[in-house]
Amino acid sequence: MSTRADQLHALDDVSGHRESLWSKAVYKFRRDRAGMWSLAVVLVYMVVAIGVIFGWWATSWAELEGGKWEAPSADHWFGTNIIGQDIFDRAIYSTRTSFEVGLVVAVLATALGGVLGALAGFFSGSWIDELIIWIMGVLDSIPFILFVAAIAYSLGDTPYAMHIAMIATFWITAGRLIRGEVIKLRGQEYVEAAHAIGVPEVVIIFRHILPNTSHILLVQATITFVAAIKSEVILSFLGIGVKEGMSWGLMIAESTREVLAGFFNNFLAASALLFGLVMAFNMFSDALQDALDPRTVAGE
Amino acid sequence: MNAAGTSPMLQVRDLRKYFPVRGGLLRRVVANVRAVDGVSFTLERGRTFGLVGESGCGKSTLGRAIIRLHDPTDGEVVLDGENIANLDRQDLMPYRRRMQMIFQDPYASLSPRRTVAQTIREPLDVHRIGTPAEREEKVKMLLDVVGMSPRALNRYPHEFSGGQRQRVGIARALALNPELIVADEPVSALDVSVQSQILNLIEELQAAHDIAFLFIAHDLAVIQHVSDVIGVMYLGKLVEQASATDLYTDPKHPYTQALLSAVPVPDPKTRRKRIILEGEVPSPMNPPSGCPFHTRCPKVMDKCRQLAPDLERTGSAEPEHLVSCHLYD
Amino acid sequence: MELLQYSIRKIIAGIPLIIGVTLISFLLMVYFGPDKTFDLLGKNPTAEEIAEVREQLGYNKPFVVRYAEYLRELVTFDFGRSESTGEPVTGLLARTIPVSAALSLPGFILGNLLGVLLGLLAAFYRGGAPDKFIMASAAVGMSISFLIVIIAFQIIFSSSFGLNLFPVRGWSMDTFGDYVRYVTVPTLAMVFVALGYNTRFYRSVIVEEMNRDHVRTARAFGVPPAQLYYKLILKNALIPIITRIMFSIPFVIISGSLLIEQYFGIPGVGKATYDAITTGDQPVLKAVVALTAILLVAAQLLTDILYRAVDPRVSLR
Amino acid sequence: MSVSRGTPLLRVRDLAVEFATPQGTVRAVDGISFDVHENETVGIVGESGCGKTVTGLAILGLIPSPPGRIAAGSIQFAGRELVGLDEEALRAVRGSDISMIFQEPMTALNPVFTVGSQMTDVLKRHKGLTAEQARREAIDMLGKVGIPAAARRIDEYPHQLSGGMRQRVMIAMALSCGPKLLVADEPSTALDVTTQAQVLELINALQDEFGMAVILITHDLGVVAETCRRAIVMYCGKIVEKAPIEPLFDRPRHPYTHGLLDSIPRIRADKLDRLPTIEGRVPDLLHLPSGCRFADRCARATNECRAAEPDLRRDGDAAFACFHPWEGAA
Repeated sequence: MSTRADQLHALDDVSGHRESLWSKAVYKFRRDRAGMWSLAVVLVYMVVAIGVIFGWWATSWAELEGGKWEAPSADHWFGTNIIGQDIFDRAIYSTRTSFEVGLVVAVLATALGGVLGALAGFFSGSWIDELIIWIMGVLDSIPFILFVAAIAYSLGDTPYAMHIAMIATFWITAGRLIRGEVIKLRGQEYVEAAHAIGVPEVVIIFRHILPNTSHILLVQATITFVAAIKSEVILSFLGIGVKEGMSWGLMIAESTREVLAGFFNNFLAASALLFGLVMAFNMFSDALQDALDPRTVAGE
Repeated sequence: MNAAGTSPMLQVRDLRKYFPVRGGLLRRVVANVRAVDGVSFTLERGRTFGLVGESGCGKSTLGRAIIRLHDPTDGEVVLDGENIANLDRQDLMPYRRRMQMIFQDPYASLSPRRTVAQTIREPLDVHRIGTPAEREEKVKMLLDVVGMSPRALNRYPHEFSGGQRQRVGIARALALNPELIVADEPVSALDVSVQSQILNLIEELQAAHDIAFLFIAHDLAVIQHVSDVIGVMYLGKLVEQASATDLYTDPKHPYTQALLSAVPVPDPKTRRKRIILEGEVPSPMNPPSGCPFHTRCPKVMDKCRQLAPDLERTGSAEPEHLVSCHLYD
Repeated sequence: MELLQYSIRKIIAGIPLIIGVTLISFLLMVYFGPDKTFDLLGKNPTAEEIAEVREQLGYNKPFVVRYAEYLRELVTFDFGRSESTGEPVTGLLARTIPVSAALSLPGFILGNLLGVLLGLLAAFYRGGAPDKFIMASAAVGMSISFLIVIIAFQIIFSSSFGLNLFPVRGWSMDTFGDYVRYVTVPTLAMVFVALGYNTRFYRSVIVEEMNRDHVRTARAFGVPPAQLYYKLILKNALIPIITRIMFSIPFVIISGSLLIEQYFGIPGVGKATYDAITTGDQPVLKAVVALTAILLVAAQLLTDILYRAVDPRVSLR
Repeated sequence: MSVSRGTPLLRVRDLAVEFATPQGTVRAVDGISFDVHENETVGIVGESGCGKTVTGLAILGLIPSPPGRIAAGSIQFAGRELVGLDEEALRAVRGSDISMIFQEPMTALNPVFTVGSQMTDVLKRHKGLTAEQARREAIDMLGKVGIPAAARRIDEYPHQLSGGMRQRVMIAMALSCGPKLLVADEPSTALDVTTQAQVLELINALQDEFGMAVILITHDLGVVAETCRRAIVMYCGKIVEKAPIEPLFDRPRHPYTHGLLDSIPRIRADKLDRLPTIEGRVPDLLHLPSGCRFADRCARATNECRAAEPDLRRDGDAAFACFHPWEGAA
């Protein structure tokens, strides 16, 4: 046996590609110019948000520093609002709010969707699946804004009402995707092999199946991040979102009383920063999805 | 292991696996797909039983029902005197060590996010065999047995070719020193030039470790090459069973005859007369009455339409040659 | 006959959904909604007065009983009167739903039609300049918040700082001219916001269909591109398109566009519902939720029947 | 051999097809040349990734582009150059002069149109028939490929037919305009053994009736032996050997052909203990070895083989690309 085995050992080293799904994805992503640029922009926003958290800048967002509706100047880059607060500071401070809402909602909603979706998919056909599908169907059937408004309003006193409302609705998309993927993976032979060895079901779900859906979860998390940011703005605008602190939505709400009077600074500042972040994140998400698409990763 | 040394290692008795088809508002069972419909055979230690048939004949389901990846609907799977067909998860665990499976698709049969070492070790971990250090050693030894270098240990499946992955799959199956391995189309997804490597490996391991194989394939040439005894399946039933040489030289069942004559032979000088079967395989949801093959059989008789034949000895000299056909009543 | 049987089965199968939607919404209303007791009372109410109002509002009954009442109201479709305005709920819906539908439908239809067209165009020139341009525009469109679009369009089309062509806010359907004057800016905003998403979705559906084996077969038999796209591919792509459109319709009709109604001061059902949430007007909320659930079940049924018409593989059994 | 040595029906010269992948450009077909004469059946054999399917697609100008393109070479059909022809002219050829049938009968037909509508489309387009005539012709063709009750089945949808039936429909469609060349890409691989036999028999019978040439692309040497007159063996995008069937199977010259024929299990009375094997695996097109692409797996390989790529050498009717071939006729 040894001579033949030796030949084969020699051949092991010839085996060509060593890239995994992830290293191939990184390779592809780094060659995607739009993707890299968008990532850079997102990182800049992130640094801004971190700076706000640590109090490096935009600390005086709530202070009255000037007169009403001052034009942009060296002191106040975007001018001042109706009561003389610095619009630039307020817009910068809002970055933190957006990031915080986006991150919390994206991570928790995706995790929840992943776990429930995996359970439903793995036990598809059983009552667990029926129950989870029913919950998804029901939550999907309640008009989104009304649902969020209802929860946000009913939990009005807690600062996280909006987060909870968004998580409660945003997990469904991830849940559906993961359920479908798990149903597909569940029939794969390596899962059968695990059954044949006697691996317990819970271990099969979390060790053999769920890790193979991580690329879907990652992309879904970026999509949820964008959705959460956009929803936060609208909910804050409607008065059922951010209650303490500052947010682009609150700035836009403020600006509605100003734009018809011809003062656009508040509106433009909030809109531009919001647009920049959402656009960059959308592009980042697209590039990520392209890079992780197994159909193109296979490289056939 | 078994006190009665004469009894065969694996006995399958009248095994059935039906998949219910649900319909209507209340999701009642409206029909059954009779994937395996009363199959019996025995397999001796260290021997190979080849199971051949066309897609949808139930051969894969039969293999999976035997190693309990499916729960059989009815019938017995007797492993060394113990019927394991109805054991629950817990009681089944000791038997899981004794029977393993090799799968068809080398791209789907290994968990893509786990290294070769993790994959081969998993059975040892699950069954808590040896110390961690001993497990490491065993994994290395298994890799060597299937002809791979220890450098493969910390690599992921996608770094290997189909043939190499299949070797890893075989190493995983060997980890628990099983007495029975069900191999479901282990070479059909491989390139022609690699198939023979894997077939040889399987035969070497069988000889070295005295493992019994249930070898499932649609390719008659492959089956004939590896098997001691061959069973031909059609529509969930065994229609013929004979030794590998006997089945080839003297096929009895009209289906076996047609199947053999349909295989393209890589030799331009043998232009044989093919038996071309008419029609299609009937649905296993609604199998025909009488002999399942009567709708396509070139030698059909009135009797075949009403009465299902049993799998019985024929008058031929070979005592192990069984056929389920009224022609030989 | 087959169709009728199927419809009945589907409707019965939809009951758990209706129950789920109403149950969850009602739980939210009862346990988390605002307590209206003191809104209806004067200053310094007596204990009896409080008890009386609570009785009147049904607050003192057990949840199960109140939910059963809700279900009875649902079956008879009689939800009583609004607690805020005293207007019969059915009358309120009959007044506001047509407004919302008239407001949303033009934008919805245009948004989808243009989306399919642009999607086809992008898919046809896949990888080429038109594709890149359309998809980049879609990405920009998707990144602009609805809120910003509404405000910007109002400034551009309706204010003295812009074109000043349309009324700033309000609503009237008295004459067709009025309707057009009031509906144009909201419609433009809705099309603008939906178009990015729709184009992307339809393009991906069409591209997916383009990669199928039978498309290669068609090309191997010399089918010209026009026929390939408008006949062979589009018919296959109809299933996801139908799904997307049908499941949006109940929301288009019922919730309309809350944001638009709010911002332009349009008396549609979205605004009415939003007001009901903030004031805890349970009868209105109960009616809106029930209606949405029922319409969704109906949309599901209709979708399945449309599938059958489009795809021969789908059976109604 | 009755092969006419006049102008070939199809003349492929130095054809190269490239695909762009994220890791670099891959030559799926790398400078192949062969002829197909009228009425003959030529097999293209090889393992997955050897370029046989790509060759078939290239003949009809169906290389998906991007990422693929014909990088070099010429394909002449009945004296007319097909490479570089515009789409419209190619469309007139596809399905009428050259037809193709595919491996997957389950997905190759459009699921939402009836068999009849898909068939009459082709007839109306290429033969200019009216709807009425096309339908009659289609029913006639379905009868010829052995579909029972063709007049009824023509209005069925593909999902109502079994795999074997669908492949018959594909064949009927492919032959309906009387092509001079049929490219059959693994037409029977997805089918069961008994159905495979039916389909191969059918193609053979119809070839005689319609008088067309067939290129049969397959990985199955048995299928080639039973249906083809000549065969082309491909390995890693190159032709390693081409020859008439009998010498090819009797006395393969190239070590790859030789090893392949040795290693496949055959049904035989005397069971072999061990199959002879070809060691190693097919190299990745992105990481081809220098020199002969088979050298790493070849027992006969020398330093010469690893240094330079052998050209295709002609030997009578046959040709092979090897420095150290097996002996020819004894």
